[in-house]
Amino acid sequence: MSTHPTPPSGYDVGREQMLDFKVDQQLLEVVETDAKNFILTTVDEVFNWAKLSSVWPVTFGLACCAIEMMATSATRYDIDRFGAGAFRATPRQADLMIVSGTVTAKMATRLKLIYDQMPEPKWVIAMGSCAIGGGPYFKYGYHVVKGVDFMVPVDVYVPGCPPRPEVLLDGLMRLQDKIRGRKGRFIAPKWVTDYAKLIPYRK
Amino acid sequence: MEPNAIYELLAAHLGDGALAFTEHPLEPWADVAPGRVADACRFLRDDPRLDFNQLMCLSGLDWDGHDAAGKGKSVAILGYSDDGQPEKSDRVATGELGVAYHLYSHALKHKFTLRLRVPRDAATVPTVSGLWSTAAWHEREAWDLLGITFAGHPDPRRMLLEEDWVGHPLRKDYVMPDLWNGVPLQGQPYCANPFPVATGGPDQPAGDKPAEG
Amino acid sequence: MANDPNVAKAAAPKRGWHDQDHVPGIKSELLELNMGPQHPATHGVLRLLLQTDGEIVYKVTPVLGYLHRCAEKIAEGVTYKQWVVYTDRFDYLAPMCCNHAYVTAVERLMGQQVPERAEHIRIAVSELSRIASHLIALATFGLDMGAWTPLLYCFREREEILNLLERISGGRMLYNYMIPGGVRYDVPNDNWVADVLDFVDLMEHNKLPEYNTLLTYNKIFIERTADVGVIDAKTALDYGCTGPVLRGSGVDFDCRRDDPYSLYHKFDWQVQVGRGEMGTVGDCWDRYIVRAREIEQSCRIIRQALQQLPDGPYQAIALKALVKVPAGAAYTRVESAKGELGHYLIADGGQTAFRNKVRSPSFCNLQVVEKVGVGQMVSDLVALVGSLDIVLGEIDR
Amino acid sequence: MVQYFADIYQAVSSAMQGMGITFKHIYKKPVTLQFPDERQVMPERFRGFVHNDTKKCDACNICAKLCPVDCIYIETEGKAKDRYMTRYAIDYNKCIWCSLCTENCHTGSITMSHDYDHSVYDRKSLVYEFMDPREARVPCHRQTRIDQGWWVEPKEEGDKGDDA
Repeated sequence: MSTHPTPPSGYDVGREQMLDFKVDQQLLEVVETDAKNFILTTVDEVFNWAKLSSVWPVTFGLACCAIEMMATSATRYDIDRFGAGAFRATPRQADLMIVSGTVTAKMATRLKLIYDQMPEPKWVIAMGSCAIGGGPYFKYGYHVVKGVDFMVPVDVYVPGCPPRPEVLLDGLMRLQDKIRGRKGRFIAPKWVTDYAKLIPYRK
Repeated sequence: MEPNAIYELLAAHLGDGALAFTEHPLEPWADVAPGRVADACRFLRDDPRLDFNQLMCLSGLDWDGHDAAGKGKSVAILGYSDDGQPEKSDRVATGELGVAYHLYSHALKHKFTLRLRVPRDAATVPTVSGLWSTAAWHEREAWDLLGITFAGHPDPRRMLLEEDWVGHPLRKDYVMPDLWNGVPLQGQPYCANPFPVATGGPDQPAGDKPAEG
Repeated sequence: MANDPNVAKAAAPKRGWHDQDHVPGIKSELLELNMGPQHPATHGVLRLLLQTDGEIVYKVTPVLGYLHRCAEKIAEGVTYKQWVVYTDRFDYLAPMCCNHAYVTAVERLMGQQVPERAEHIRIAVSELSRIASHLIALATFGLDMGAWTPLLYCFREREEILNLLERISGGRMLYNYMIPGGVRYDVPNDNWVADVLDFVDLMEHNKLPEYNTLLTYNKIFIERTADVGVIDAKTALDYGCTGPVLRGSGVDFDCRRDDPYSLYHKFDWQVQVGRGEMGTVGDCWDRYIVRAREIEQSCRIIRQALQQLPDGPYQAIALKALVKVPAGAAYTRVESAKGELGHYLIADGGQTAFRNKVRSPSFCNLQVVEKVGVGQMVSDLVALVGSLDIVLGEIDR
Repeated sequence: MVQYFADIYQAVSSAMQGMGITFKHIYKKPVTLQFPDERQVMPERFRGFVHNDTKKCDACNICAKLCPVDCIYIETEGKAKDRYMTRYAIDYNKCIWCSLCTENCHTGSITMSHDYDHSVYDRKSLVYEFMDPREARVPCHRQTRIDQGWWVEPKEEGDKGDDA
């Protein structure tokens, strides 16, 4: 336990306790990459702020998770609050690809094509077990790609089958953290401490 | 109309093409010769006493490992192992292939089941897509997944998989692919233990530092 | 039907630009057009290969398999109880109906009696699921026709249904709620039944009129859908269409009534049939209105099922890890939200199915575009595909 | 001509009726959940991440066998009375939150928690380890568990299926 460095302030302590000893290594790097040129940093910050506030996803619904993606963009969860509600039908105008659902062998080549058409900078969210690692189709899925990161680089993994819309929003916020330059601004919402008390196994 | 009465009409029409009728409390079925199934279906559809105007379902079957009595264990199919690699086996399936037709009549509200068996190496069945258009896609799927050829089919391509896919996946001896057309299909093992336990015995402290990852 | 304008419309390609008789000396080529697999109006990863002549569709070839998830192969590898989770993923808009279909098939082979209370709960949740599915159908059909607002309203009600189903099953969208011999959990104690009844009342009396004002009787919507994509009864039967597509074509058939399973015969409800109010029988508007009216009927069924909810066990057998099915084969069909969902289940006495062929309704319903889509405008083809209400999870399986 | 203007009138008026519905909703309570600040209260049966209390678990392997996707990894060492659990991991790359594993757990150690939103940057961190073999050695044999004070009374029969 003592081998791990101290987690950044505001890091989700509840998660830490649940995992018991695992620290998200990427988040530790976040703290370390903070030394940069002042002017460039400021300009970068403005650009990054602009990028993260208007992430436009491409409509790339594949399977069950696509319905949850629709639900996220619909009334109750309203992804527009995060500036990511402009679902573009063409990859040329989009900079985020939410791979929502099972990627099959037949679809994977098309997925690569669509990803290649997106302009830089571009990000990918793998939504749901199937897109992360094959999910339920791991063992007998002769036609299923076991993880979309075989095909395209993935930035954020959103676990769930399907993930609730909240989890997708959470993944989007993680992506925004990442776009922000990983400056350790990983501010846990105020519910973390309140909510952690409600979780049964922590009583 | 009861299934055995239907079978009597069918047998009278087909002659030696009708092989057997099996009573089963859930679903009785009739076996027909593979070459005569289009004839049988045309009779079942066009005869006013039968009037089967809907083909509910057309299923391709692989009877490998299933003995004639309907009992007995089927063979275990191959998949991907935990580390994501396809499991290998040198077993070669030998059983017959088959097709089952489930018919329904909207007017007379009765059902009937036809089955046939074809040898594995010469699986050719006449098409019924000219009788019910819905059969066209079901037959394409049966060709795709089981490799049953339907003679006279208007569009004999694969249905779900790509044209250059190798093998017919629903056959019992199908070996999972690891690569298709540049797309990797094997999985990655994610289960590496971050805390490898030293095998020295219970008293020795296991693993001083955790493995990375 | 001979004098019908739609029949003349269906013959339209003969008058296209490529026809030399029409404009002498000028001959144009057919345009190959790909619609999908990534297209906002194809409801998933369907790919339609079109040959168009200008705006007129000359040939439609659906290309499937972009979501082929090998479920039938998996059925031969996992146990009967484990495969229930894969049925959820067929028709992910109405997973309860798919659960119901599969457990009905397994129970029929096992000869398993199901307690009455379990059947009532099953019917209630299946019908809730059906409403949720039809709401998506209305929403996305509106979206295809250019109406964005109904989607927001329909999703609002769908979230309510998902919350109710989450309270009883634990899952928000894919439930894994039914098991062979009953349901996994009893009705929760926290006033669930009353909440469902409240929701059903609200749905029937408040929300459906709202949708009708927003979409159903909107003149623009009617113009886009009436007399478009007419599937006559003969074609529908020939192509094996079932569910709202068949009933929209005027065929009075519903598995719940005509091939009874579960306890649907106990309840008082009506099969809705397209009547051609806005145009021809079997056009897109008819299929739409059949779904809208089925929501109403589902509300009636839910109300009766829950008001007459009997006491008793909710499982016939205790939750055993392994379900063994005696050898046998049977084709069992139920009416899912999209139509007749059949399982041809062959058991060999072991723990896994020998073969499980799934006859999915969308698979058969979609095939009809090969015939009906010909001669339509491209925009009308979108209306046709939208009104068929396909879901790719069960087409490709 | 009359029909032409009638069509226009009907189209506009039906669009106006639709707008009326929308205007009515201006003064209604919004349905949007302001997610990060405001969270839905989950029902009792809600299935979040699986949690295994390794203090109760005796590595009987039933959950791993029931899992339709084989996402539970249990490793043990030793035999009979000296059998110790060295690893309990769940691979959320595969898990589908179906709750089949919690159904037949005879010690009641594996439960579905109400925790559900943990997106990660690296999928290796989706393999959740539930125990650290360096901390404590968890015995599996019943008598050893009782002797070393690990024993927890199993769940009541009536509880099964009601809490997930």
